[in-house]
Amino acid sequence: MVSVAVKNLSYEVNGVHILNDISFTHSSGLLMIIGPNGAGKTTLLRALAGLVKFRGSVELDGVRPEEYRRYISYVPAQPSLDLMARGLDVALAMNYRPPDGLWRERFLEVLGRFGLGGLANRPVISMSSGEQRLLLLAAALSRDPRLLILDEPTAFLDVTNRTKVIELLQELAGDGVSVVVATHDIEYTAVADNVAVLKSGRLVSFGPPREALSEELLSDVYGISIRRVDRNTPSYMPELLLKRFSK
Amino acid sequence: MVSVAVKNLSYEVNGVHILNDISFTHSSGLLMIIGPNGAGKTTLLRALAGLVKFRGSVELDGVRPEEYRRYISYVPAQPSLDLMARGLDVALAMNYRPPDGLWRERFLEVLGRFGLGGLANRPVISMSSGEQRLLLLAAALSRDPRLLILDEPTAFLDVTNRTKVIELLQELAGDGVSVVVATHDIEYTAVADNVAVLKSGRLVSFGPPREALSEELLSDVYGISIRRVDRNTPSYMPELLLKRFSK
Amino acid sequence: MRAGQLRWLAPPILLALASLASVSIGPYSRVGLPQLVDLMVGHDIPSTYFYIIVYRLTRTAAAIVLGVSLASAGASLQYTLRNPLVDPYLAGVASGALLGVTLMIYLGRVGFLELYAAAMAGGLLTLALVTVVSSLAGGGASTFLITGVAASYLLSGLTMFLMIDLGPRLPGALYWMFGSVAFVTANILEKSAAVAAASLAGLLLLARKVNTFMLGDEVARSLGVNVSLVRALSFLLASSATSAVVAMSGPVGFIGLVSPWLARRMYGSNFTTVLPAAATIGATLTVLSDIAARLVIYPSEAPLTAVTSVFGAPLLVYILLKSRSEGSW
Amino acid sequence: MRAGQLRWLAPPILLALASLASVSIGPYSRVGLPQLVDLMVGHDIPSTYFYIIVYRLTRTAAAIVLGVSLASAGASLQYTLRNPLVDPYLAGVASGALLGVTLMIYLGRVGFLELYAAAMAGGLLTLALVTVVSSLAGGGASTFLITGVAASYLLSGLTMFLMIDLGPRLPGALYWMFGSVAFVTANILEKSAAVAAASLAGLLLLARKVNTFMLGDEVARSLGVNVSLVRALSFLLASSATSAVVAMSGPVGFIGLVSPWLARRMYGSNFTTVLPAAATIGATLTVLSDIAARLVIYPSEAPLTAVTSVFGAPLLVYILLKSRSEGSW
Amino acid sequence: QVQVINRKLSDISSSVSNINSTVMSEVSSRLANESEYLGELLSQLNTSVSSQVAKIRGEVSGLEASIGFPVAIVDALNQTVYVPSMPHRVVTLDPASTEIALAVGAAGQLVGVDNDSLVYLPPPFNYTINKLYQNGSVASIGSTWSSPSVEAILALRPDLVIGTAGWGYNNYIASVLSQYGIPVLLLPSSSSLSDVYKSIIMVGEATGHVKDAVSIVENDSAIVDSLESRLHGLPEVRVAIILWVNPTYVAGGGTFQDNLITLGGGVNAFANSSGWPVVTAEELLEVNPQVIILMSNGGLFNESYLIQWLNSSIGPAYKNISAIASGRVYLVEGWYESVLSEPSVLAPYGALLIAEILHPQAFNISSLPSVISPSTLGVPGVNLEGGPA
Ligand SMILES: Nc1ncnc2c1ncn2[C@@H]1O[C@H](COP(=O)(O)OP(=O)(O)OP(=O)(O)O)[C@@H](O)[C@H]1O
Ligand SMILES: Nc1ncnc2c1ncn2[C@@H]1O[C@H](COP(=O)(O)OP(=O)(O)OP(=O)(O)O)[C@@H](O)[C@H]1O
Ligand SMILES: [Mg+2]
Ligand SMILES: [Mg+2]
Repeated sequence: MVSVAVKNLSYEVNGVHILNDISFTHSSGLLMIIGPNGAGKTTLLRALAGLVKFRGSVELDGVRPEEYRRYISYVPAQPSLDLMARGLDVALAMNYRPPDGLWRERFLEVLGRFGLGGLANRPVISMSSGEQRLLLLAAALSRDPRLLILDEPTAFLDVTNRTKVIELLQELAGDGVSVVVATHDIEYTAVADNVAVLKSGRLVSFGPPREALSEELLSDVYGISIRRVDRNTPSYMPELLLKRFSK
Repeated sequence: MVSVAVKNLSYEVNGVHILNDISFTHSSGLLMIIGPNGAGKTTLLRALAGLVKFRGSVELDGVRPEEYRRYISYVPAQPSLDLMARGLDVALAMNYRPPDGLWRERFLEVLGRFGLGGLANRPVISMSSGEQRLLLLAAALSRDPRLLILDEPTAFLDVTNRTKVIELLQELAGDGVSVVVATHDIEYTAVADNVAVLKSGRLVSFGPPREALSEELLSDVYGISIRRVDRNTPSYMPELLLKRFSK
Repeated sequence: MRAGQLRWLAPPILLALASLASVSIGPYSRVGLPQLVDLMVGHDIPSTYFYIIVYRLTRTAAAIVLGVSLASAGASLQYTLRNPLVDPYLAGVASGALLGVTLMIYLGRVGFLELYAAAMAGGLLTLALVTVVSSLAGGGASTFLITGVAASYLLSGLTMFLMIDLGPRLPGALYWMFGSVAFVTANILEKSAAVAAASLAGLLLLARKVNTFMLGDEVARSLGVNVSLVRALSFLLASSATSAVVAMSGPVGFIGLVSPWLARRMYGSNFTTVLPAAATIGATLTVLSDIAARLVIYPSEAPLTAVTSVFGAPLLVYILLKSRSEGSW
Repeated sequence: MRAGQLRWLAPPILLALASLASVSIGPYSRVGLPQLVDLMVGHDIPSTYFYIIVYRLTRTAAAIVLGVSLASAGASLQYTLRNPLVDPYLAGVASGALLGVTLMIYLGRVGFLELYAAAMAGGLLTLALVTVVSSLAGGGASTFLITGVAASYLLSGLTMFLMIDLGPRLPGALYWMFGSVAFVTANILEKSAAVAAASLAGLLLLARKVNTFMLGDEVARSLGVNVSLVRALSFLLASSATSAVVAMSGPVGFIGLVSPWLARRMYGSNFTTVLPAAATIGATLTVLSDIAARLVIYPSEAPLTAVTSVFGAPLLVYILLKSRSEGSW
Repeated sequence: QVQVINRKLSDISSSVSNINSTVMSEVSSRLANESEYLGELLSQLNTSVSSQVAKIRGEVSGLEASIGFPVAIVDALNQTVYVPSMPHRVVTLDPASTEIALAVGAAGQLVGVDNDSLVYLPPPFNYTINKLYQNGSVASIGSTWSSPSVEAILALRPDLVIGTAGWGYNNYIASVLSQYGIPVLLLPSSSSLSDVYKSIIMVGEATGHVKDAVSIVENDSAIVDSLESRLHGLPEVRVAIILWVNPTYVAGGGTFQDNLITLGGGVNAFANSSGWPVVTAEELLEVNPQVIILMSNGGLFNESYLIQWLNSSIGPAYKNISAIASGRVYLVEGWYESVLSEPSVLAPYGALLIAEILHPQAFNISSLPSVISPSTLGVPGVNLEGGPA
């Protein structure tokens, strides 16, 4: 169980403030970061993965991200893979310092869950958008990380695969892996252990979804009225869209 | 109003059948193509944009795509932009054969709708994933196309911007632009004039959403049970997820 | 706004000043700026002075044609092949031209026009060969890269074999290899300028299409740009402009590689802007280098590539260091 | 399975055969395989025969060291800088070494060890300079590219100035430029091999880290790979291996560029596989080229670069055309 | 005493070999076709004489060796080259070394020369070396413009290798050969006559022909001395030597040609530059030489080519160049080219040649031909057919 403790995190580039004095502690399980485009989600993930120089502190299991990288798997939203590399090449590259000899089995197992075992021997360039994402997810998991950082893991995925990914992340969280995910699929926040809501580089809410989220907060953060779709399921949808649907 | 007429379209690469004997006619408005990852959505869009050599025929307003390119804007799911280019550079490049001098105004107007006027003078590399998508959308629209082909235009977008994009597409469709979109956001199909459902390279359903879609069909196509979330709104959600939410 | 205008005016003004200097400075010390002014205001000057001015004008014009051609060719190839390491000689035209020249010297045929024709023929044949093979092999960007590199090596390999056999005649070929505009005659300049101008006009016509390459092949094609054709055409035009100036002055280095970098650094990514900007920068650098070539080891004419490199490289590094924080390379 | 094993066994077997041929074949036809066998089984052979065999062995070993070093350096740089046009001389070590050699010749200090030391020093100083400037300028991949190119041009420009002053002494510098393993002495081979081996060992140790570059800088860094450091180290190690062999045999071209391409084509993207594969292919190509270099214009020695280029380029184009349909370039 | 014996022995040696080569070959050519029997007899006689000659030669060189060897010579790289005994298998690496070796009388010891020596040597050395090559006693080791084959040299089992330091791959070859215990003598690469003299003496010492070497140097310096007195008091003429046109290479200061110009009573128009600068037509107009000496490069160039080039650059302004205005452009052809470009044994004749061109009146030449070649202009002391007497 890796705890993620962020204290007074700020980040700016060329005088533009991207992240502003962010503090929270996520002690275990699945953390979902939501917020509008440009809110700073990706930047926050990169800070957690030790990829940017920031002010303030981040501690993963008590140490700085740089020292914890051995145990982190990070998948960016738009990775720039070598398009000629085959699936197994990508997984091997991810396991450049293999903790054990089982990475290949784990990789193939995850691919298998999505019915994509065939990707192992195909070059990235021949894969569909969704297949590329799942390949990278499988490669990231093959490292057997303690902390998994995923930027928009459900983008490009169909509903089935999205669901399977959410399932997988919950399983991992259950197995003691800490998972931090940035996403725009606010309806999935229901399954998170913690939710962090960013707006213009500030943390406006943090905590378990039932406490941290509300129609008011979301409407405020996203700038349009957002309603729970159905009182039985804690899913949210913009009112505008709801109206359109019922026209 | 550009009609899109596809007849017996098939496509294969290295002996793998990617598209199989697809026929449909979309006479105007917004067409949404849905289907699982790897179903062939992107391939179909590329065929419509005249980017692949296929068997069968595609007619846009009666002519082959190659002859219609002048009027098409196509935005792929994962474009490979020059990361040093600034927003306006990208728009100018898109308007390499400008129909009129108004492309810049149109470009800035669309950016403005998303509150992103500042992107015009920033290099692509400094933009967030969502901002990059919207930049490209604005650039594509600045061409004033008659046919707009978008691969997963809502990926990486927050709910607000997704809604705005859907709104925008509906508006365009209303203004006589034909819009063909591949998407995984099945809940938005409700606003489409036509829906095409692909599974393993075959067209399994086509028509206005209320006719072409059903819980049974979607459950069959995606391989998991999918239910309408709320009888008042025609939104769909996997049952598995629904269960998880209500646990 | 003032600074903005300056940014646009600076290159042409610099080029004009450099050209003026180039016509005023030379080993024949009795002809300088005063004599030039005399000539321009219509005063009588000795005919010898007049001819010297004409000679320097020819040489300056050659430097401009050279700089414009190499920089434009370099910019076009860097854009269409999306690789900043590409220089105008990618297609192997320099190696082809050198092979032509070496062969002629080897055969003992050293007429100016013979050498020129051999260089031109060598360059153009190479170019044609590379284009055909690349197209047969699919016509992708990396195919052009690989075939061009292979051709360059093959032809310079063959040239080496000939050079070995040249014996004491080697220096004649060698200096040609280093490049110079000191020996360009009006006759040859005309021919090269015509070919280069036609090629550059073609590149200019293609500029808006080439500009779409920054969107990626896929998007560019969707816009109706025939990406393979434009790539092949740019390759042909850029290389034929290069061929024309190589035949005239030998393969002068650095200009074609670095001018597009500088232009991009100053004017952004737009190819329609970068192309003329690179051309102007290239011409200015070449004219200045040629002035230096006359002076730096006077009375000997320094090889132009030596000068462009020795003066250009520190400039490049300076700009690189300056732009460090901006992270835009 | 058989075909799979063959794919792995072919390169080392080919290298072994090529090396055997290299020791058995030479212009002195009285020494061939039978004499080699005689020597190995302990029979007496004339001392001249023995010398010839020792000479050929030295030269074969030099070719192997050269091929392995250039191919490994090329592969490492192409991977870490993610640019297939990069060759082992990117850092300008060849230009630096050539400047060293030319300077010594210019100063009239032409002792063999002096020249070797000057070449080595020139290469290593250049390398150090480029690394320092690149690091100051941020250490990105393109910074290394640009600084290296700038240094190459600067140093070859300076060399040209010296060269045109060399006159009849020019061939000494010039043919050093063309490269050869014909003049490698055991003494120098030892030194170069030691430096190259140490550098290559370093590259081998880095191989798994370099392999992560295919995931993009961002992901590689997240894995705990210090991307800038690994890039700078690879650059240093690859260039110092190159320096070592350049000082020994001059800047032999083509091998370092093309061996990684062939290795990738045959063995996929994995750097941990491509590195040794490229090394073996590079060594084989070099040994074969060297055999040709002795024979092709006997009794003269052909420049090795001429041979690698003339024989290698068609091979490259052939492979390119063959792989056309597979679209994997 | 030793010297006297030595001189006697070499007298015998040379007279015997004279009999052998001149008399016998003449007799045989006249008589051979008269009857087969006579021919056979003559060839028998020939062989017996040659074997006797060889025997005497062997004794002579044995004696010589016992007197002069071993020798230790400090070469151009300041390394001591040790020649243990009279070398009999000598290989030379470039034309200059071959010429010197032939001049000091080591022709009989040569077993290998570079290919360029077979092509570029002036007479009489070109006759000698080509005869040796044709009758198989000397092999080619390859061209210096590429590089000779080390294996070809090793295969000749040389006991001495001579080359010019810094020329082609010579230094590299030297270091490889020394690995196999073969002495390699590297001569200074000459930029003046004194370097040439030094080289001649070194080769003489290493091959056991010191006396001949000394007498060549004496003869050479005598020519230069007499030239000096003959030119005494004459005005210096400003001259440009053009080695190649378009690009136009001229001889600058500090070069071998510069040295010849000075000795020939002229001043180099490009003396203020070093090496072999490349100059433009504008430059030529500026320095305005009174005389232009143009190398034909084996027929590649001539005066009209030069004028064509000048005219295409600076137009009719070229007519103001003093040498052209006064018609003093001279084209050098034939083996005179190598005399003016190769720093070697014949260098003093190069100085003589230049003196004749610059100051014809001092040599009583009334009309100087515009093409300077062995057939149009003689040099005092030079046999036009076969080179220097
Ligand atoms: N160099 C820069 N100059 C100005 N703004 C910058 C620069 N770099 C990043 N930004 C801005 O920082 C903001 C945060 O970016 P980030 O990628 O973290 O957002 P995000 O929350 O991940 O957005 P998205 O949901 O679109 O992925 C964006 O608005 C981006 O435009
Ligand atoms: N060269 C190839 N060899 C084998 N299969 C290929 C090749 N190229 C494409 N495919 C397959 O074709 C299928 C269709 O791809 P396409 O990109 O059209 O899917 P998609 O519906 O857009 O998927 P996604 O929703 O993930 O974007 C994918 O399963 C892909 O793996
Ligand atoms: Mg993001
Ligand atoms: Mg797709």
